[in-house]
Amino acid sequence: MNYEVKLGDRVASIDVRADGEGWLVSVDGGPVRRVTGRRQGATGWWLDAGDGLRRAVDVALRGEQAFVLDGVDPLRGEVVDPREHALELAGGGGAGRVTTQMPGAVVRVQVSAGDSVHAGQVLVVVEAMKMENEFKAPFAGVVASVEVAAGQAVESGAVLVVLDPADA
Amino acid sequence: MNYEVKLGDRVASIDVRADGEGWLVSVDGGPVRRVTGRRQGATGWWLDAGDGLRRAVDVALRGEQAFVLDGVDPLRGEVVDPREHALELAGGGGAGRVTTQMPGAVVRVQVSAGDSVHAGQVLVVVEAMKMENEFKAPFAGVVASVEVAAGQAVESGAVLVVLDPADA
Amino acid sequence: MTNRPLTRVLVANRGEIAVRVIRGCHEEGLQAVAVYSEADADALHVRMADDAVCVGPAASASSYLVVDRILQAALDTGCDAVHPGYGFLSENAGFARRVAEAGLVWIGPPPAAIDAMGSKTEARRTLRAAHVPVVPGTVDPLHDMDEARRIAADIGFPVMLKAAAGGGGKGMRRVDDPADLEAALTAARSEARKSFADDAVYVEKLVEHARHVEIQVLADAHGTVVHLFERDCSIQRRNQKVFEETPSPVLAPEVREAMGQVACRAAAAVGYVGAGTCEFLLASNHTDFYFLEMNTRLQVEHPITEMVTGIDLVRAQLRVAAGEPLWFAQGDLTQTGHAVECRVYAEDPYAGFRPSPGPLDGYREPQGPFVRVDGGVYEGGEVPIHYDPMVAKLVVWGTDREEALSRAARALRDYKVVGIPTSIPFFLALFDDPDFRAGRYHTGFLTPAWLAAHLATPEPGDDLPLIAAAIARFERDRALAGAAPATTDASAWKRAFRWAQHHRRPA
Amino acid sequence: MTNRPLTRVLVANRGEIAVRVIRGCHEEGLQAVAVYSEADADALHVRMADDAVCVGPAASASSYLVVDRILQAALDTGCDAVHPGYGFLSENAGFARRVAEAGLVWIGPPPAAIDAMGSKTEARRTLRAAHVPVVPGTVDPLHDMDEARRIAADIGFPVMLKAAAGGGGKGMRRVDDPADLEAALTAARSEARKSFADDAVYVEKLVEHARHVEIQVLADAHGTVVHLFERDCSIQRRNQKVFEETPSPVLAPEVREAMGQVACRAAAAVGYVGAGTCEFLLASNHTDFYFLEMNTRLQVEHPITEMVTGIDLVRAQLRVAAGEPLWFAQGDLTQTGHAVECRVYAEDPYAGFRPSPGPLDGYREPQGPFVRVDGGVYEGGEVPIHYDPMVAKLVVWGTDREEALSRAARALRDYKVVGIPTSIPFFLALFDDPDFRAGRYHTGFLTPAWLAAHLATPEPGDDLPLIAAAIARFERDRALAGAAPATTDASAWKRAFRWAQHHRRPA
Repeated sequence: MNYEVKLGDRVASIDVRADGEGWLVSVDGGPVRRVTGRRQGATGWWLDAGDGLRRAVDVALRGEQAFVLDGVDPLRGEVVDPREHALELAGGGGAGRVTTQMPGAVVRVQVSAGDSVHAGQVLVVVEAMKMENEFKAPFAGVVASVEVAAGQAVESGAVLVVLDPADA
Repeated sequence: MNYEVKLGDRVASIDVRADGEGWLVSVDGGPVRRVTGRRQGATGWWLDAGDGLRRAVDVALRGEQAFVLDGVDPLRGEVVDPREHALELAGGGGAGRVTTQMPGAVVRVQVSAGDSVHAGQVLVVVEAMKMENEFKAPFAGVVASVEVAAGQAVESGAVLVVLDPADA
Repeated sequence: MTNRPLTRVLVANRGEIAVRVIRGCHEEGLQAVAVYSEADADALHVRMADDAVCVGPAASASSYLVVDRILQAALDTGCDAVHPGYGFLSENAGFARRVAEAGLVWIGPPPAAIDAMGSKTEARRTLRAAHVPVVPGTVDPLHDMDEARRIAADIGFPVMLKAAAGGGGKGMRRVDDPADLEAALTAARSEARKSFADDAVYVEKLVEHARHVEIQVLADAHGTVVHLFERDCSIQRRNQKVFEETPSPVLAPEVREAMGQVACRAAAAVGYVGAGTCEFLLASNHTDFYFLEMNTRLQVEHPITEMVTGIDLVRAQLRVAAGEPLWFAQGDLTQTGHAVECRVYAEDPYAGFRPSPGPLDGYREPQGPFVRVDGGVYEGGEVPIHYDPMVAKLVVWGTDREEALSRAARALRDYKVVGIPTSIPFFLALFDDPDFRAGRYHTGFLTPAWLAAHLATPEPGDDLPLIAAAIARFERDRALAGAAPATTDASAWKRAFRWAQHHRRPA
Repeated sequence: MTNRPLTRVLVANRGEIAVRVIRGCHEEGLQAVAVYSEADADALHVRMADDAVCVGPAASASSYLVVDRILQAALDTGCDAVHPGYGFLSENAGFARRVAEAGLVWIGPPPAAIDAMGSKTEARRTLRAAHVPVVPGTVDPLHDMDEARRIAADIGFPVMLKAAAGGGGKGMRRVDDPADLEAALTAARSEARKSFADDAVYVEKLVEHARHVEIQVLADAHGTVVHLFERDCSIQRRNQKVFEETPSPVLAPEVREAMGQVACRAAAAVGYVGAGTCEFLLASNHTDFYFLEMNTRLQVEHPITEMVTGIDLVRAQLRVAAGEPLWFAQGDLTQTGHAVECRVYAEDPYAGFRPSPGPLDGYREPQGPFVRVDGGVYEGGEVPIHYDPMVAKLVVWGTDREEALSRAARALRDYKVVGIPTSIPFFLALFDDPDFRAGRYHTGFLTPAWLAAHLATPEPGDDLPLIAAAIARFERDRALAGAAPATTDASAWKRAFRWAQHHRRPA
């Protein structure tokens, strides 16, 4: 299986195959390395990728989202199966979706479908834990759809607004 | 579903049906009571069976074996689906199997197939954590088969000896 | 006051403080009953209590703040006392009165003492009369410019003009120079009128580079008032305490002694009973201090006082509420070693401390010598969105400050919270700051610039985290596809295992 | 001895003590490398270390006890010191010498001191010369009946005859009456010859209803020896300590002082450096005491000493091993409050304490004020079959014994171990015994009769546990049949959730 893994600013294409009790792993088309290790408890892994590259890390996955705790560092990103992703793009979704990072309640919606917006323009304000969080346009474009209304409760990962890039 | 539940010396036939987010439960053919609650963490349950019968307990199941922690009391026993049990008996197994409670190493086997044994007679000795544990015949009978040999490592739940009751 | 032994306590709170109070009750041999909102049905305090009652939907205003429901829960479950924790109804004198009227014991100060400390103006008057130093300035609004000039000159510049009806920074003006006073007063009045429909403004001395130092007091119903020394709570982010320690790195013994006596006087002046905290501003000369307010309940950061005095403040509250006299005098109390508290919040330190509630896929608290975690969560549970995003308080003791900090750093590294970012990395950055390490800080220490300079979003140091994420995904895909994964519940279930019985009954 | 700063320590042990040592290393700013057997690949000490090396299969004799492999692991991972923990190689002078020969620092006493205390006869001689009281009797085997009569009369009946080559109770005879001495000596000799092919027998005073009280000592390489007071370890089951406390409920200050001085003398007599423990028998008059042996390593029950003195013994070991002088003198040390330790074992108290290793399906350690758990496991892990069945040590401090015990009882009730029975209920039964509560106990306190009378197998108090078991099974059956259960990993995976990014990159 091939996965596109993104953690922090680092992006890699990682190939994983089962190999007895371990795995054969290749990062960005590099040499295949044998990784041994095991799952420990709910989120723990102890992995040995050879050449002294071995230690305990914790991994939580939720959908395509990944949270890796390496020591005290929370590394966040995603693990994508490009085959699924290709299907999704073919379906037309995905490009400019602005999504929440946490559950909350929509306080204000500041744009409507069809509006032109500039990069950084506030689209929607969501309150969570007594704090207002502004969700801004990641790029200039046109609002394709608004998926929420003021007063509505939203789950983590909910799509708030879909944007079409200005230059698309 | 109907289950035969045994915890400590208590045995009950319990009927469970799903009911929305809860369950309808009848104990030993008694009145059907609505139970609400939820699983919490790996083994936790918080259950409210009405009439003030509500609290947190922890349940671990392994096969038919059950471990319930109620406060500090470890309650041990089993939850049996009688349908499975009927099948198993029809297959001829199960009756007089003497099994381990913990992983260990067989130190001595003191009987052979065909031996007559009296209730309480030591059949096999298993060492675990530097302690020898004697496994005794639960009733008088004849050894149908010996499933282990001295020196062998055994898993928890392993069958050591199968006994046919004397009066069978 | 007569003795009134308690048997069963309603804990009118949630989260770590509810858990803390339940523990105290159990140690005193009392039963504890939890209340919970629908959002907290799976919370740890519910699991730990002897009984638990749902008091409404997620919103606090519809559950934890509904006096009638809390009281009803106490009566329905046969409680004879109510412990309010902190926050929620803990400083609500009306609630305290309702508890008493229902025939229950209120584990807190007399309602009159809550009222006396709750009104800023009344408290200032009472405490001045008791010779408690308050920030120099006017108690009543300024009449005119002449009065403003006279008083400002008297207390010395810089001064702060404040809207009497104010809050949230509106109607406030800092004045450094007498020449600017008139313009500032006009502006403050105008802003106050616009914001609060009331242009009353008063003037106070501006205490610059102050530290926030507070004194824990404990009083019984028999007239004894003692203090349990100070806590330095100057490490704040946006006026919220995030780290506390005791002793304060800068308090001289004679200042500590004076501050403790003042706190006891303040408590006595309002007939205080129970545990309470007097907050002070400590000027940058580390000698002058001014009373700010008294918190008439248990404080979030009470554990560090427990660690250096050995006194369990919750058990003390329970005994005092039952009418027992304090079992120690001021002279019996000592401050031994050094204790620190790190408030571990579900907040992302790499994203402006944005709240990060959510599920705790993995969770393991640090342990070992002199490490204590007052938490309200467990592995597989979650930090709900609706409340204060606190995960737990990490409390660490050492023989001295250096030992406490090196131990706390170890404990922070031992602390595994998997699934949501927390403020844990922030504390490690704080501990690395030489000024902090030397105890040189004040309430303005944690500026946005400091945070930006000390918290760089972590990046993978090598390929292992990426490989781990890919392997975890690979194993999940395999498991969902029906292949046998290395370890899952299902495979464990299938493994034959028996630990209960020596042998099966003959069929 | 010159200073030799350490940077990276190999921890040559497993379980809770390996975790404890790793924590101490991290607090001192040192890295820690774990070793593990194949059976311990998932152990907590492996997860917590900075690096970990597998040293062989499950059997200790093929892994944790193989000197060459442990040394190789230390050298391969760039360690400059070895900490042996307790048990395994910790009192193996040969190993200590090999460590030093390999150019590594041995975190323990000089090998000669281990040897001197390891030989019972040599230790008795050395310590008598140092005026350390040992149990009255002969050092050398008895020559004949006349000598036996003379010495027995001298030390007073009852006496104990013991095989010089003995152990395990073989060749031991209690003699209450001089008239029985001859027959007993003949029988003991005969049994000793049969068991050990050596009929040498010696005679010792029988100290009846004795308590086991031990003194913690700490010595640096610069000649300073201090003691850190006593631990009372008299609550034993089959000669194994299960509960310890400090201070001892019966030790008068002058006896404590005398015992402490004797322990320091014993340590000095063998040139001791590091942490060690002198074990004593305390006679039933609570005044006479006799040296038993010195354990030349960290003791299992060291945490209770840490709780009352504030001294971190592991950090002290690390500093002493690096050549640093002790940073306190005898006069600086105080015993504050009371601490107890409950050894929580994977043993079934309702089945004769049969070992009950196995998986920890659910596991939550107690927390809160003055509660400490030194453990080596985690939820989802297991207690392996191959080693000591210890789950963790529960250590609790209180201002006095009563507070420590009430707090420990609370912590025991908070402690959730789900999947295997543990000794937790035993301690609650112990705490309920009025004699124990009054501190009236000796090493023979926990008789089989006591255990039988105080530990009745628990039965369900109502239907809820049975209903819970049935519902858990029902939900498992539903999940395996493919229906959506309320909470599983799989459903959590399917829930869309994102916390990482503010927005997705445009495709």
